[in-house]
Amino acid sequence: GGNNKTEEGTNGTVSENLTGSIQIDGSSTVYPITEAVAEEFRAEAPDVKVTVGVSGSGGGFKKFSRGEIDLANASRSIKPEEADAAKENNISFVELSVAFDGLTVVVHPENNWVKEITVAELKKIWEPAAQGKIKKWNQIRPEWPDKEIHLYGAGVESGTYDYFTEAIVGKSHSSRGDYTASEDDNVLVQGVSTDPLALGFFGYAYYEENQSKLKAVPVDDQNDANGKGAILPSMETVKDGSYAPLSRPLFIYVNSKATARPEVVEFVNFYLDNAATLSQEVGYIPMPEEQYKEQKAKFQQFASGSAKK
Amino acid sequence: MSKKNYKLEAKDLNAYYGSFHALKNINIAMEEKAVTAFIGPSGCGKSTFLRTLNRMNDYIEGFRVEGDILLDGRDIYAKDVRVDELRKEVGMVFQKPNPFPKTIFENVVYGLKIQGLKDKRVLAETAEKSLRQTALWDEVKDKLDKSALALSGGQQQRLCIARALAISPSVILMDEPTSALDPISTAKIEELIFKLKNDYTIVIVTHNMQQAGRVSDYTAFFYMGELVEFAKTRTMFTSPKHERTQNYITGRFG
Amino acid sequence: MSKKNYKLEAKDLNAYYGSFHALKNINIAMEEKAVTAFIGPSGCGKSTFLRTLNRMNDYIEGFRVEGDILLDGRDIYAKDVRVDELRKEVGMVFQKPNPFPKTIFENVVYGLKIQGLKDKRVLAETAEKSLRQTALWDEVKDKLDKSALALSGGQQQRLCIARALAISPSVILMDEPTSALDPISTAKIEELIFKLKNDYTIVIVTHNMQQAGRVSDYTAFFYMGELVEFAKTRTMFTSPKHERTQNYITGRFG
Amino acid sequence: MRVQERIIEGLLWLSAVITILITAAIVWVLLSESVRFFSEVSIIDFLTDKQWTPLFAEKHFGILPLVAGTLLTTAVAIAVALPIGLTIAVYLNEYSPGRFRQTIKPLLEILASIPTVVYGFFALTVVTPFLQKLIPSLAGFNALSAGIVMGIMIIPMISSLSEDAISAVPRSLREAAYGMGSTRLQTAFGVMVPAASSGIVVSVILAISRAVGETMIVAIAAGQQPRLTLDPTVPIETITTYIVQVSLGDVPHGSLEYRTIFAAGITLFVFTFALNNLSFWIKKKYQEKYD
Amino acid sequence: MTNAEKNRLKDKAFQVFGVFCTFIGLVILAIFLIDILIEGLARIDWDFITSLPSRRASRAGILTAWAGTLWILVLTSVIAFPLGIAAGVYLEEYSKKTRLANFLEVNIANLAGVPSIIYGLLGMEMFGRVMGLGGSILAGALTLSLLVLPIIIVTTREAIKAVPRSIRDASYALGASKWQTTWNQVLPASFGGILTGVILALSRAVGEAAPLIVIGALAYVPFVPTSPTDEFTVLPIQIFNWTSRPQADFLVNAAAAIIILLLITFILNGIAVYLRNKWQKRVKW
Ligand SMILES: Nc1ncnc2c1ncn2[C@@H]1O[C@H](COP(=O)(O)OP(=O)(O)OP(=O)(O)O)[C@@H](O)[C@H]1O
Ligand SMILES: Nc1ncnc2c1ncn2[C@@H]1O[C@H](COP(=O)(O)OP(=O)(O)OP(=O)(O)O)[C@@H](O)[C@H]1O
Ligand SMILES: [Mg+2]
Ligand SMILES: [Mg+2]
Ligand SMILES: O=P([O-])([O-])[O-]
Repeated sequence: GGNNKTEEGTNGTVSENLTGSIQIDGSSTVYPITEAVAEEFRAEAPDVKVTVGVSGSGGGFKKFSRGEIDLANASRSIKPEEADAAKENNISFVELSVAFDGLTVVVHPENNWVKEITVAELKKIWEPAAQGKIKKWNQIRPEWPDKEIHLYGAGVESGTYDYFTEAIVGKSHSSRGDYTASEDDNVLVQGVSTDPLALGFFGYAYYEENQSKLKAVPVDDQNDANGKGAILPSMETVKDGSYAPLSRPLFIYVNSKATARPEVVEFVNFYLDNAATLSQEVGYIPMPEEQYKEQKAKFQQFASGSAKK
Repeated sequence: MSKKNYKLEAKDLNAYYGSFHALKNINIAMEEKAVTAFIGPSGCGKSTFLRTLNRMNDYIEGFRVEGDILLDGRDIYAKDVRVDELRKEVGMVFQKPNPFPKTIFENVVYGLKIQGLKDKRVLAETAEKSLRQTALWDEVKDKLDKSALALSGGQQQRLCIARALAISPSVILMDEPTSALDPISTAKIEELIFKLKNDYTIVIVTHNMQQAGRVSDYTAFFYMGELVEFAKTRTMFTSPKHERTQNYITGRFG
Repeated sequence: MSKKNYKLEAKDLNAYYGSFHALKNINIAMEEKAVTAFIGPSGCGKSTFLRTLNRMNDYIEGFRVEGDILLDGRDIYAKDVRVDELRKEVGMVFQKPNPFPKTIFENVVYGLKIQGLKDKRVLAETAEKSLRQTALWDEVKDKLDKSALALSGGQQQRLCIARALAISPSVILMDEPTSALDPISTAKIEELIFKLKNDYTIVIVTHNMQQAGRVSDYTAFFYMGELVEFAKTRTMFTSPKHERTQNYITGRFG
Repeated sequence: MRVQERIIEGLLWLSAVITILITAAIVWVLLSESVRFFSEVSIIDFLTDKQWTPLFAEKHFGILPLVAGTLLTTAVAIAVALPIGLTIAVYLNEYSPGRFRQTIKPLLEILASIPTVVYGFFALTVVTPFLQKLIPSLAGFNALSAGIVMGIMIIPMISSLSEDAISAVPRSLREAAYGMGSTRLQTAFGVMVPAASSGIVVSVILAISRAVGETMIVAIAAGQQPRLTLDPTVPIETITTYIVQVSLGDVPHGSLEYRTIFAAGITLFVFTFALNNLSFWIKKKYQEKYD
Repeated sequence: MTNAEKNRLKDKAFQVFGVFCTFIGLVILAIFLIDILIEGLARIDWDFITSLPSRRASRAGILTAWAGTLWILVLTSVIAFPLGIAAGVYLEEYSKKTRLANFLEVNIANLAGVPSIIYGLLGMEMFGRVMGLGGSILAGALTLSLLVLPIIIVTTREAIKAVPRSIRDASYALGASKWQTTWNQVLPASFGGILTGVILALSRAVGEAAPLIVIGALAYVPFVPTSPTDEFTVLPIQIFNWTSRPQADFLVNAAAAIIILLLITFILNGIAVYLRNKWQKRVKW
């Protein structure tokens, strides 16, 4: 039952007699973390009804800026037009990062030629100009075989896609269109794991769970400040920032009006206290300890600030 | 005006199925408590006319009536006439047996039930009475709660007649009511018609010249949508005015 | 064995609808190129028996036959008999008109078409011939391509007869074929039956005693699922053996 | 009594009119957004451009690839479901014993009630690998698998509703056909099916509508690559896939990109409208009336 | 070979083909079911059915999901069936063949073709925003009602159409009003067909995920809804959510939830089939 405390126990104390309800919606990427937090929070404050929806970061922000929800899960930062919409409704907010997601470049396990790949090569593959032109492996590196390359990637509308294009091509939402896209990362896992000529990318958790069917490719950003040479994604390399540029932060957004309610404040604090353990548990990479402290301070300030208003 | 007490009158009646002119300028007056038979070759409009008498053709798309039909002097196609009440007044029995897919009992008492009658005893009594009138009681009394569809064609038709009688209308229209019946049942129905005309006005379509001769007081002969001749049955059968009637009655037609 | 050339014979025939025993130990032999009429009160099993003669009851769930029916000496319920061929041999006309929802022409030539006949001229000739035989040609010749459902009841039934004749079977079963017809068409059909029996064996169910008398050579009287009497029509109508037959024929039944 | 009749008729009328209100609401929702869309994108481009890349850097707003994808999966689905469904309907009605029919029909109806998410994964993980053995060049995401599975899903729509329509044909017609020496096949296709044609057409309309509007199966198994092709072995994208993709995804609401789903939606609407009117016309023209 | 032999051969061939077609559907169904049973059956226990959702596959349950599904089903039935059947009856029995009727008819056929996701958009705007129902059960049920309405209307009409004219004639001739004829004769006689439509409509509603996602049905609801204004989740969304998780254990959960979802459909279908057969037996002509 959900009332049991977890074996590891949770951090922070919550007043037992809290009531009320908290509505959360948004990113599917962030959902598992928030779900885990909500589940644990329920053990602490059983009378607070926390609900979590999945309507994508965009869908979440839409509801958020209308004031329909208290917290928005997001796998990207809010866009100016979304922020404007919130302002129109007299909603101010705070962005809190809660964990990292490492985008992983993968190939089929039988692929024995790709040992590593550079950001420049990834750009060559994925940029809009590649459309209809880069079709063979040896067009990327001459020593790679003269075989077709089959591309798999996140759906164009996902935060994952946004982030990947931003990081690799240099411009958000800018890539070739002739690849197999799916919103559902399991579908991509399925695609890559059955196609020896595949190259794809998706969230780290999906790679981690399917390591036997996939092969991750170390990525070299040719910037020694972030660690030398090509680096494989892992808990450590993402956490310490050496797996660059393909690790991205995940966020929750808190509505100013909601911070007037003690249960929301308690929940957000609880979230930041436990995000490290819980995010790892569901397949994401926690941020360093001090960053959580920073986020907590940021929230405290925001909450007291909006309380004064 | 007419001195006699006419139950049903048609005045300059024309009927159309879309553009097909099915009844042409019919003028007829049917006496109360008498049996009027409609005869004529297939397709001449007998059924059509019969069905205008209780407005059953209202539901056929494209069907249109001109002229008047008077029941007790009141136009049944007038605006303020309620078809459902008209039909309680003017009952009908059809050419093909059409029992409801319900029990025999439910079939007979249907007309009463929709009038709101609920008293079980009255319903049962009426059912028995109507079934006896149609000589069906002995055959079905043990299976009143069985489906009416399991009966044979003849039994079904008699059930339909019983069903019409149960609401005791003042006029009964019958469209070849015995064409699916054996002579015994037919004889019983004819007998019944004889009895009923003491209280009811009956209009019957029949192909059976003998039957028309036996049961009817008046006979109307239709041909191609026209009323060729209308007279006392005896008169018509013995000395028809028109040659066509004569030919038809004696079977020398065509 | 029988010296005569019997076209159709039933031997110790019993038929059941589920547990209902509809035909009881029927033994009858029908002569070739003769008309046999089945008479009897409603529900006595005439239709049931007629329909076992071309196995039309095969499709009724729970229906079961015991005993033999021989067509030209061969059991029609034998394993190697093909129902479709049997039915081409033994044509049928039903009690209620049942034209296909197709054109008049398509109705008449249906039987030929399903046999694979495609020659337009032959089809047209056969259609005309059959429609003439049923006295329908003049009425429908201008609307052969119109839907058969727009015809009146009587016209529909005649069309069904024409349809059955078009495949020239050797036996024709008719279940009250004229009960929906006017006297003129009836007379024509009776005439036709008269002509046809030179070439065909005809079995007809009828409620009309006069008709049985007029058209049939032999008459079989059924009562409650039993064959009470079977004899030359003249014999049966003048000196029936059984009192029941006598009562039925004279209408003193019940 | 009369008042009561009036009230009942009024209520019934109202229920019927509600369907118009729903349509009005749908059209309103679709129109209000797509009007703004078409103020930015020319309708000519929308209808003639052969590329659909509204979410990419180089934007093209040609709906044709999505329409082609939709037609392709629907065609495959109907090619599977119509012959099988109609055969089942005829078989159950004309050949099989009544008790068999009574068990088989509901069993088949289960096929229509399996959640489409499940079908999608079935198409992707079972059907596609199987077909790849037969057609080695078959892509991992393709219109063929999705269409076939969708076809299987809509079989019961056609088989059940057509069977109902056929069994509603009066028994006397069947008897007439058998009485003429028809085989069961001839009875079925010469008499019963034509007599039931209006019901059968309705069942097929419903099936096509379902196929055109089906989302999860195609979204999972047919790919998400708008492509103007009639080749069922490569990844494509349907209109519905596009809509669900965007509405589940990350596009900021109120943007031009977001409005594309309404433009796509209204296309789908117009498309089904035309289709339905066509079948309606066919039905009117060939419907046979019997009593 | 004679024509007759050819015809018989064709007849036989079709019979074989008919058996083949009938069983191909069933075989695929069997493959589905066996596949899912193998995967999910072991996961189903009392805890699975009575537990709240969780991040741990082994602890996650479907209590709120099936409760939400039942709520949605009941409310959708209550809203859509009377409305759909009433509209079908009006169109078939009452409306004259006017332009309005024609328009309505085409309109309904069109509604049947509108993809569910568009109903989701409509529901979100109309019920969620304008009526202020948000992501409540009521909003979900209203949305699904609109979705299944055309199916019910179309099948109701077809079923009513199959009732012979002569039955109506008989009733009218006994003085029955239009409504009495409809209520006492037409509806009972067509009930079997109407139920078939309802079965298809229900099974459609129970498997829908997309429109509910759009109107904002949730994935994580840690309480059982107690009123139509509560927020909710349903089994298909739970399944969809679980199948998109990286951890393979959740796929087992998804399979188990599918079994439960199918079970609910089977029970519903079973009731409807039972009723249908009962009616069909009584109504035969
Ligand atoms: N619903 C209809 N639509 C169009 N024409 C019709 C309709 N019903 C009957 N008719 C036509 O109207 C004419 C008269 O038909 P009606 O049924 O009144 O004839 P009838 O005298 O009763 O014939 P029968 O003795 O065969 O029953 C016929 O020519 C028939 O074809
Ligand atoms: N399908 C059926 N199922 C059960 N019983 C039936 C069925 N058809 C007929 N019967 C019964 O079998 C008996 C004989 O019916 P059949 O139709 O042969 O009578 P019939 O002599 O032709 O009567 P009619 O002159 O009224 O047509 C009747 O009692 C009838 O109720
Ligand atoms: Mg008539
Ligand atoms: Mg009979
Ligand atoms: O659901 P998203 O994380 O892709 O916005």
